[in-house]
Amino acid sequence: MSTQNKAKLVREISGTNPSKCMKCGKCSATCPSFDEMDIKPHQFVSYVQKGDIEALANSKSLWKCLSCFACVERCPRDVQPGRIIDAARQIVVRQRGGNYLTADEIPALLDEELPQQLLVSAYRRYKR
Amino acid sequence: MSVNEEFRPKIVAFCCNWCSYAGADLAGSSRLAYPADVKIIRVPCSCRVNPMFILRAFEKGADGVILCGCHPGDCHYSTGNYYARRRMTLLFSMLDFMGVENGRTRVEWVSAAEGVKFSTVMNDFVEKIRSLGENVRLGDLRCKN
Amino acid sequence: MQRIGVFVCHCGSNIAATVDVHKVVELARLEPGVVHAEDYQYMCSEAGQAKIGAAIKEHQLTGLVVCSCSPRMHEATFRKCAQKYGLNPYMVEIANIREHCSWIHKDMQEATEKAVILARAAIAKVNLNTPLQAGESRVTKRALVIGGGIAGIQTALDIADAGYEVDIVEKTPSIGGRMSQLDKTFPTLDCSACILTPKMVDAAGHEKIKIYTYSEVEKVSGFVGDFTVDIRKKARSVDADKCTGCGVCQEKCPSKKTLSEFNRGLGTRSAIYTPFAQAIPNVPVIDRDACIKFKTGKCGVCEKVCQAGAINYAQQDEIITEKYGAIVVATGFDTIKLDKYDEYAYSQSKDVITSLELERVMNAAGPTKGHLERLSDGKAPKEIVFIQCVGSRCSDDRGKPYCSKICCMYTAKHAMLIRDKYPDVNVTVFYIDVRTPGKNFDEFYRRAVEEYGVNYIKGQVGKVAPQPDGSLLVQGVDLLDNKQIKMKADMVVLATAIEPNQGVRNIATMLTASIDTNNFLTEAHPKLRPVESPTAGVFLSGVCQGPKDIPETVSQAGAAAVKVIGLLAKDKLTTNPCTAKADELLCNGCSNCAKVCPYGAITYETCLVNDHGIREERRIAKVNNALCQGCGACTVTCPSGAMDLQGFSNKQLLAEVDAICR
Amino acid sequence: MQELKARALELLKNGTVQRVLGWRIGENTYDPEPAFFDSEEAMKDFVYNNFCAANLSKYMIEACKLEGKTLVCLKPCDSYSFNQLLSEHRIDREKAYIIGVGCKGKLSIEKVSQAGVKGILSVTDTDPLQVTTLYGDTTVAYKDAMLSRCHVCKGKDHVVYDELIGESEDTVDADRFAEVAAIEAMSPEEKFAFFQAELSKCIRCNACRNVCPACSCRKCVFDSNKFDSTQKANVDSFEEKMFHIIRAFHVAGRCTDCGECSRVCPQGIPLHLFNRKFIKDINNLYGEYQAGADVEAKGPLTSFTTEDAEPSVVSQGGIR
Repeated sequence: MSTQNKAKLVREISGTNPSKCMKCGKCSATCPSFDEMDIKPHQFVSYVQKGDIEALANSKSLWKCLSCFACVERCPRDVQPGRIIDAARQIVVRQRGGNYLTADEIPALLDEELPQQLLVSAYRRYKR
Repeated sequence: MSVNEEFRPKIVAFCCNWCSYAGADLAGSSRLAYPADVKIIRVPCSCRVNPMFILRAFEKGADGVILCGCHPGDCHYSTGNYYARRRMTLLFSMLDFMGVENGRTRVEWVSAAEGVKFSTVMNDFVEKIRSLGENVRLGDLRCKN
Repeated sequence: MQRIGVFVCHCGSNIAATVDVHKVVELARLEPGVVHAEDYQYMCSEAGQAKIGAAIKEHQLTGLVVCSCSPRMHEATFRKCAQKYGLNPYMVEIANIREHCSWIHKDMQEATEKAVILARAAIAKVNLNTPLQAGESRVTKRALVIGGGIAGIQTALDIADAGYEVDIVEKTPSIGGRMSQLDKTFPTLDCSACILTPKMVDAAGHEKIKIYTYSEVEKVSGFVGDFTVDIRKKARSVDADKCTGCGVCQEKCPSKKTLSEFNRGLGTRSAIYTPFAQAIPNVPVIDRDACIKFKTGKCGVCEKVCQAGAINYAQQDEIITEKYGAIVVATGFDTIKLDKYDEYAYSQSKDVITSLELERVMNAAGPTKGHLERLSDGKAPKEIVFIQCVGSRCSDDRGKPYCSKICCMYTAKHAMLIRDKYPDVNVTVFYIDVRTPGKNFDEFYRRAVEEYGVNYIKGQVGKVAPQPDGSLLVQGVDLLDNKQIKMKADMVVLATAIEPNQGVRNIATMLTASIDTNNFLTEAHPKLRPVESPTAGVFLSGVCQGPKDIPETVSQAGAAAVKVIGLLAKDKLTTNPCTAKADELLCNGCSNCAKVCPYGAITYETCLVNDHGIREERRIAKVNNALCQGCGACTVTCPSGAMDLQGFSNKQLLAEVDAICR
Repeated sequence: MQELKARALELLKNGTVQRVLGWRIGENTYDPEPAFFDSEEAMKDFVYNNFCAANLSKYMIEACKLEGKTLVCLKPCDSYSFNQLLSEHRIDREKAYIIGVGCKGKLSIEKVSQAGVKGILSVTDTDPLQVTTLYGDTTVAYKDAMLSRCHVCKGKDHVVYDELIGESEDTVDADRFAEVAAIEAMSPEEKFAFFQAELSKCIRCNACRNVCPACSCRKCVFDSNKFDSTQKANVDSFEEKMFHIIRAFHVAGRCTDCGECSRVCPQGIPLHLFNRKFIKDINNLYGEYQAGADVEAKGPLTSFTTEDAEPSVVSQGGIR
C-alpha cells in the first residue's frame, strides 16, 4: 500500500480529520504514557498529515498507548489523537494477518498474564 | 445565428443584485470572458426567484438555467439565500425525479469579489449544457420559433 | 401601452468597439412599445442626458431603456435624469451591454446579438413598469440603548452630546457593566474604575440621558424611526426619589449571606444592596428572594433604620411605554459555564478560578480586599498557573468555536501585575498562541516575559488535580521541548471563553435582528456596515456583536452613536419603493410570507373585501413599506401569487425570461 | 355509525352546532358523498361507512364563514389536514366541533374492480366484502379493496378533536416511500417516459386541485393572470408537467399526504407521487416533518438551517 493510501486509511478508520488540529498539545498534556512514547500524541496528527504512517507504525508509541481515550475526551478540536494511533495500530495488526477472533475463541486464550489494558482497549474499540 | 452549425444553447442566469450581479460586473471589468449564450436577469435576491420563472424559461426554450446568489451567511437580506437553497434543492430534485437531465439547473454562490469564479462557473455551465444538447424534455413545442 | 425610448451608449469605444450600436438601435425600434431609439457617445454625460430629456419631450416617452454600463454604475444617474425631465424615476431600466457583453465578448456579431437580446429584455420589462413613489415615514428623535456597560454608556453619551434624548435600559441595579468589575485595564494598566466612573457620572448627570436600571425591555413594535418599546421597571422596593444613598440599610440588614453577583460569587452581600460602592444610581434594591421581610413577613429593619423613609415593600413592577427612532443593542457578555470542563477541577477546588474572578480578587474592593490569596485557605500563593483558551477555539460541544480575543492580553496583564506586586510568586502561562494584534499589545506581552519574568509555555494543560496537601497538580505539555510537565501550583487561573449575554436572543427576537449560531448579533454587512443590524434602525455596540476589548468597544460604541445621530438628524425617512405588496383579492392570509420575512414587515389585518360582488371579512397580509427592504422572499412563499414585489414583479421578470428565450 | 349519527343529531338539536359536515348516502354503499346537514330531516341521509373516504377538512373553510359552529367528522388522517389549515389561519377552531371518527382503512370501488370483479351490482363494507355481481356473488378481502393510501396509514390517532367515536386501526402494511424509491432508481429516460405516459393522461379537470386541502387558495395562480399562467386548452406538452410540478411545489411542506389527489383523479394518475417525493426529500434533508402534526411548527420551506444541503446534491447522485 502506498504511503498516501495508508494515510487515507488512517483517516477512514479513525474517522477523524487531522486538519482540524490547532496544535494546542492538550492530548500530550493529558496522556498518561507520554514519557514512554517516542512519538508524542500531538505529533500523531502531523505524521498523518505528512503521510508518514511508516514511522508511526514502527514507533514505540503504537504499543505504549493505553487507549484510555483521555486525549479523545479532551481534544477541543475533535481531532482525537487516540483514534488515530488506534487506526495505525489496526493497520499494523491487519498486515500481520490472521488477527480476527470469534467471540468463542477468546475464553481459551485468556490467561493470567494478559495485560488488562489490552482487554480494556479491545472493549473500548469494539463497543463502537 | 452564427455561421457554423455548432449548438448554441440558450442560458438564463438569475443573479442577485448585491453579490452575483456585482460579481458578473467584476468579471466584465476584468475582461474575463464567458460564452455569449449566458443572459443575465437581475433580481434583488436569490430568494426572489420563483420556480415558475425557471420552468417558464425551460418552457420557452431555455437549455439551462442557473441561479447565482450571495454565499450562505452573506445574504444582503441576511436569510434570503437560505430559503432559495431549500427551494431550489427541492425543485431540482423534482426535475431529476421526472427524468430531466439534472445538469440543466444549477445554483452557485458568487460574491461581488468573485469575478473569476463567475466567469469560471459560466464557462463550466455552458460547457455542461452544450454536452447535454438541446432541452427537449421541458420545452413547449408551441414556443419553438 | 408605454411609449418607450431606447438609448444606446457607445461608452467611447468600450461598447461601440465590440457591439454594433447602430444595429442595436435599429432592432430595438422594432420592439413593442418602442417609439424612439438613438445612440450616443456617452449617454451619462450632460449632453447625453440632455438628449434623453429632449426625446422624453418630443416623443412623450413614458419609459426609458438605457443600454449602457451596469445599473450598479449609472442606474441612479439615469433615474435622476428621468425625474429631471418629468418622468417617474422607476420607469427606467438599464440593459447592461458593457460589463455583461462588450467587455467579455470579442466577436462583434455575437456581442451585437447578445446586446440586442439584453435590450429586448429591458424593453419587455419597461413595458410592465409602473411609476413608483418613494414613501416617507417620520423619525422620533429619541434613542434607546439596551445595556448600561461601557458600550451602552459611551453610545448614549455620544448621542446625547449631539443633542438627542437617549434612554439606557440596564437589567442590573447599576450601570457600569463588566468594566466596573475589572481591576486594571491593558495595555496601560490604569485602574478600570478610575476611567469608567467619570463616564457613569457623566451619563447619570446628562440632561439628555435617562437611565432605567433594574429594568428590562419587554416588548418592541414599530420600525425604523418609529419604534414603540415597553420597558419593565422592576420593583426596587426602594423609592429612588427619597433615598439618599446613605447605606445604613445595607449595613443593618440581617440577611447577609447572598452570594454577590458583582464579586462573581466570591463574596456575599446583604438582601438590600447596591452592587458596588460607586453604583449609579446609588439607590439600593431589595432582593426579594433573600429578604427576610419578604420571605417571612417579619423583619423590616431597613424600613426602621431608613431616615428618609424610602423603603417601600409594596412597590410594584412598572411598565413604561416610550417611542424611539433608533435602538442600540449593547447587551455585552458573560463568561461561559465551566461545568463541562471537569479536567480543570474548577468545581472541585476553590483555588481554580476564572480570570474575571481574579479581577475581583485583585481589586481593593473585592472579597480579599485586593490581597492575592488562595480562596480555600487565605494563604499567599507561591506558584500560579494560567491556562489560556479554556472553552475558546473548541469545535466540540463543550466550548465555543471562536477566539475570545481578550484573554491573551488580560492574562499578560494579570501575570505582570502579580509579578510586579509579589515578585516572589512564580507565574506560568500555558498558551496555544499568543494573539496580540493591537496598539502596544505585543510590546505589553513582551514586557511580561522579558521584564517581569513570566514563564510562558507553549502547550496546553490536560489536567488539574487537587492534591491532599491542598496544592494543585498541573499536568501540561511543553510542545517546544516536547516534554510533559507536571508541576505543583497554589492557584490556577482559567482564561474562560466569553459568550454573549444570555438575554440577547430574546432581545434579538423582539427586534427581529438576526443572530448567529454563537448568539452574536449579525451585522448588516461584516465589513462595510459593522455597527448596523440588518434590521433598519437597530444598531450594535460592543461585545454583543463579537468579542472585543475596551478600546474597540468604545470606538464601536461611538460609531454606532454616529449612525444613530445620522438617523435622528433626519425629519423624515425616504423608503425604498421597490417593496412587496399583497393583492388583497388573492391573499389567503396563510401567514407563510410573514414566516420568511427577515424584517418582520408583514402583519395581518382583518379587512372587509369586495371580491367580485362577494363582500366578506378576510385576513389579509399588509406590508409595512418602511420595514420592507424588497428581498422578495415572501413572493415565492405565496402560493396564490398574491404577494408581488414592486419593481421586480412576477410579470416583469417573466417578460424578461420570455424576451431572452424568444 | 348509529352512535355517531345519534350524537350528531343530539348536538344539532341542542344547538351546540348549527350544521353537520359528514357524508350523505349515495345510490350504492360505495358512493357516499360529502354533505352538510342542517336539520333532523336532512340527517336521515347521513351515513358513515367504510367507503367514506373523502377528507372533509377543506369544506371547513367555507363552513367557518357561516354563522355558528359546524360539526365535522374527521378520520385520523383528515385531522392532520385540519390542523394544517388551522396553522394557516384558513379555518377557525372555535367554529368547529370535531368528532374524531373511527377508521379501519377506507375502501375503494375501483380497487374492487381492479381485483377482477366485473358487473358489480352491490357491495358491502364488511370484511370480507360481499359483492353481488351480474355473474353471481363473490367476496373480496378487505385489504385488497383498501385505498392505496391506507396501506401507508399515518396511524390511528387523531391530532385534533373534541370527542372520539368509534375505533381506529393502524392499517399500514407497506413502505410509504417504496413507490418513490422505485422511480428514483430508474434511469432518466425511464423516469421521463413514466411521467410522460402518466401526465399525458391529464385532462386538466382540476379535480386534484379542487379536492386538495392544501390547494385552498382563494384563486389559484393557474386561474389568475399574475404569472401569465392562466389555464389554456390542454395540449400534449410541457404544460401538464408545469402544472403538476408547481402544484406539488406550492403544497410542499404543507401537504399532509392525505392522498385525495390520487383518489379523485379520473384518469388514475398517481399524483401523490409528486407530493411524496417532496416529503421524502424534506425528511431526508431537513429532518422528519409531518405537516399538520403540530400547529405551531414552522414548515420546512419557511425555515432553514445554515448547514442545509446545497442544491448540487441532486446532481451528485440525487436525494435518496
